[in-house]
Amino acid sequence: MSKTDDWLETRPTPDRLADEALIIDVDGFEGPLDLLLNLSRSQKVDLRRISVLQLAEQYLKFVNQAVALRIELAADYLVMAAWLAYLKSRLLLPPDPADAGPSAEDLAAHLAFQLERLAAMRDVAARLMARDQRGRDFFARGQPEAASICRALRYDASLLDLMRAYARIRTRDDFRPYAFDREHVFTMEQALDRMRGLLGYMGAWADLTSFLPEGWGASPTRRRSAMAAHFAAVLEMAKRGQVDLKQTEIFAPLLMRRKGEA
Amino acid sequence: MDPAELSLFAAPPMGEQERMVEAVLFASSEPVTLADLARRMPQGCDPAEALAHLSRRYEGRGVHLVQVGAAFAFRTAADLGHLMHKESVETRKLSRAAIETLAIVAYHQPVTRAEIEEIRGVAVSRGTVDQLLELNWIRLGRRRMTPGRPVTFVVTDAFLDHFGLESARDLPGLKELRAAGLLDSRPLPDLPPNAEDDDTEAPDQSELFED
Amino acid sequence: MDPAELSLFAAPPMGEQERMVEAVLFASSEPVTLADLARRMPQGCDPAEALAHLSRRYEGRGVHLVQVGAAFAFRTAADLGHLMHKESVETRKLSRAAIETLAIVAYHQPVTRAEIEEIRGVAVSRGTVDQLLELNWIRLGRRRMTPGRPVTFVVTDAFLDHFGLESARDLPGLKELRAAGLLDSRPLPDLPPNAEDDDTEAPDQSELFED
Repeated sequence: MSKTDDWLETRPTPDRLADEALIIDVDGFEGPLDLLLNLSRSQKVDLRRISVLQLAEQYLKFVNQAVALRIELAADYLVMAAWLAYLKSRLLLPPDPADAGPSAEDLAAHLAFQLERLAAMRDVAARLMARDQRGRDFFARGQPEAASICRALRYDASLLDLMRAYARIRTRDDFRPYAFDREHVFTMEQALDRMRGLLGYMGAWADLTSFLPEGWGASPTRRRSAMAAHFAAVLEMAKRGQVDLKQTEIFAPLLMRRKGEA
Repeated sequence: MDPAELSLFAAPPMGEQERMVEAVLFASSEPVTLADLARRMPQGCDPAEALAHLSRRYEGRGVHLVQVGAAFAFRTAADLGHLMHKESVETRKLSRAAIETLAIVAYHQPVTRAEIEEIRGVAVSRGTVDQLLELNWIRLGRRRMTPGRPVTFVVTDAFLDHFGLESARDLPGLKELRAAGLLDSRPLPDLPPNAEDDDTEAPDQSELFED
Repeated sequence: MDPAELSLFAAPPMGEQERMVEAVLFASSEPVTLADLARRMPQGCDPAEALAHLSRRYEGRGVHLVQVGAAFAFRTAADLGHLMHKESVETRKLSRAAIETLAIVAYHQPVTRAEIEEIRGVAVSRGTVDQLLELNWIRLGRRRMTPGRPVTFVVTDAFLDHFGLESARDLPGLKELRAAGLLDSRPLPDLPPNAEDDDTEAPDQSELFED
C-alpha cells in the first residue's frame, strides 16, 4: 500500500509485484469507498486536507491496472471510477460560469467528508469493541435469586418473534400451492354435459358460438374459457359420432349439426 | 520457583484479595469452594482470610455471605425475602397461534376476528384472544360499521412497551421484513453461515434493500 | 387514612431502604428500574436516595453499582475480569460489517438502512441487521417522516449494559465526532455528477455505490 504515489514512474520489479498483490487483493475491500479510504492513507495527511485530485488519480490508476491485469472489478468500482474521472476533469478545468449546481470543489469536499466520516466510524467502532464488555470483562450476578412462594406465569415474546410470525403467515400466502381460479373457468365436462342436453335442439348447420352459455360472452377471459371448453366438447361428440362439424376456411365460424340430420 | 521470584509475585494486599473473592462469589453461578477460590486467585493469596473479612463486611447488609456445604455464596438477607417475590415469575413463550394472532392485530389493526381468521387461514380459538386480552397486549377497538357491527381488536400501549416500539406504525412492512431476511422460506439460522462475507453476497441483493 | 394510621406505615429508615435496594439488585441479574424498585419497596420509600448511598458504599469494591439507561444493577469491577474466565461466555464473533453497522446505529441513531449504507459505502446484508436484532443490541425506532417512511434503528438498553454505558451520550468520542460535524447528515451537493438532463432527480450518493 505504501508506494502508491509514484506509480507513474517506471519502477523495479519488486514494486510492481507489490502493486499486483495489491490489486489481487481487491476482494479484501468493502466497496469503492473502502478502497479510497485505504488509498488515502498513503497521502499521510489529515483526511480534511487530503488531495481529492491526487486520490482520484490513484484510484483511476488502480482500476486501470486491475483492468490491465484482467481482474474483474465489480460494477460499483467502475461507477466510482467514472465519477472520479468526471470529478478530476472538472477539478482541472477552469470553472464554467454557465454551469449551475455544485462546483467541483463542493463535490470533492463531499467525498473527503465521506471518507473522514467512514474513518471516524471505524475508529469509534474499534473503541467501542475495546470497551469492557459484559460477560468478558465484567459480570452480572451469577445466581439471580428466584426461589419464592408466589409463582406468577409470565408470557414472553420478542419483537423478532412477532415479526417472524407475521413473516411466516405472509410467506405462507406467497407460497400456497397453486390453485386454479375456478370462477372464470368453464370445464370440458361442463360443456359436454351442456351440449348433450342441447343435442336434441340442433337442426340445420349452426355456429358453435351461438351455443355458448349465457353470461360467458362478455368478459374475454370467460369467453375464451367457454369457447375452448365447448370446442373440445363438440370434438369429443364428433368422435362419438353424435355430431357433424364443418369449417369452410381457416378462422371461419365452426358449424355443427346433429349426426344424421340431412 | 525460587524465593526471589516468589517475592516478585507477592500476594496482593488483603483488601485486594477481599475484592477478588467478592467478585468471584457474585459472578459465579454456583457456590464456590475455598479450593476453587485459591485456584482462581494469584499465588500466595489466603482466600479463607479474605472470606472472613468479606463476611464481616456484609454483616447486617441486604445480602449475606453464607456457607453452603463446603462452598460459599451470597444470599439475600432472610428478612428481605418478601422483596424477592417478583423474581419468581416464570416466563413462558407464547404459543404459535397467539404470536401469529398478535402479529396480525399489530399489523392490521383495527381488525375483526373474522379478518384474523382469514389471514391466518384457520379459526382463532377463544382462548387465544382471551390470553392476549389478559396479557393486556390487545384490547377492543371501535366496532366495525359493517353488518353485524363486529368488534375489532387493536394493540395496547403495554404491547408497544413490551416490544420496545414507539408506535405500531414503526413495525417494518413486508418489504422491510424481506430485506431483513425474515420473509425467507429458509429457516432463520441463529448464526449467519459465513458472517465474514456479509457484504460480498449475491449482487442482486442490493435491490432487496431499497425502500 | 388518618394521620395516626399513616405513621404506622411510615417509610423505613434510610439504612433499611438501602438494604432493600441492595437485596433487590443483588437478586436480579438484569438492571432494575427506579419505578420497579419503588413498586417493591414499602410506601414512602426513596429508592433514588437509597441508590446514592449504596453506590458510595460499593465504591472501590469488587462489585459496583452501575446505571444502565434508566435502570440499575450490580456488576463486577472490570479489573477483576481475569478471575472470571470460568464465567465468561464465548460471544460469537461479530463480522466487521456487523461491528461497523452497530457503531453507526449507536452514533447516528435513529438511523435508516439507507443511511447506514451511505456511510459504509456498501449495501448492508440481510444477516448483519438480523444478527444485531437477535443480540438485542439494536431495535426499531420511530419511522422517519420522509418519503417512503423508512424504519429507523436505535440501540437498546441491553447494548448499553453490554458495553458498560450509562447512556448513549456516554459513547466514546461522541462529542468529538459531533464537534467535527461527522454526525451531521450531509447530502451530496445537488447536481448529479454526470446527468445531462436536469429533470432526473438527483441520486443520493448511496446510489453511486450500488451495483
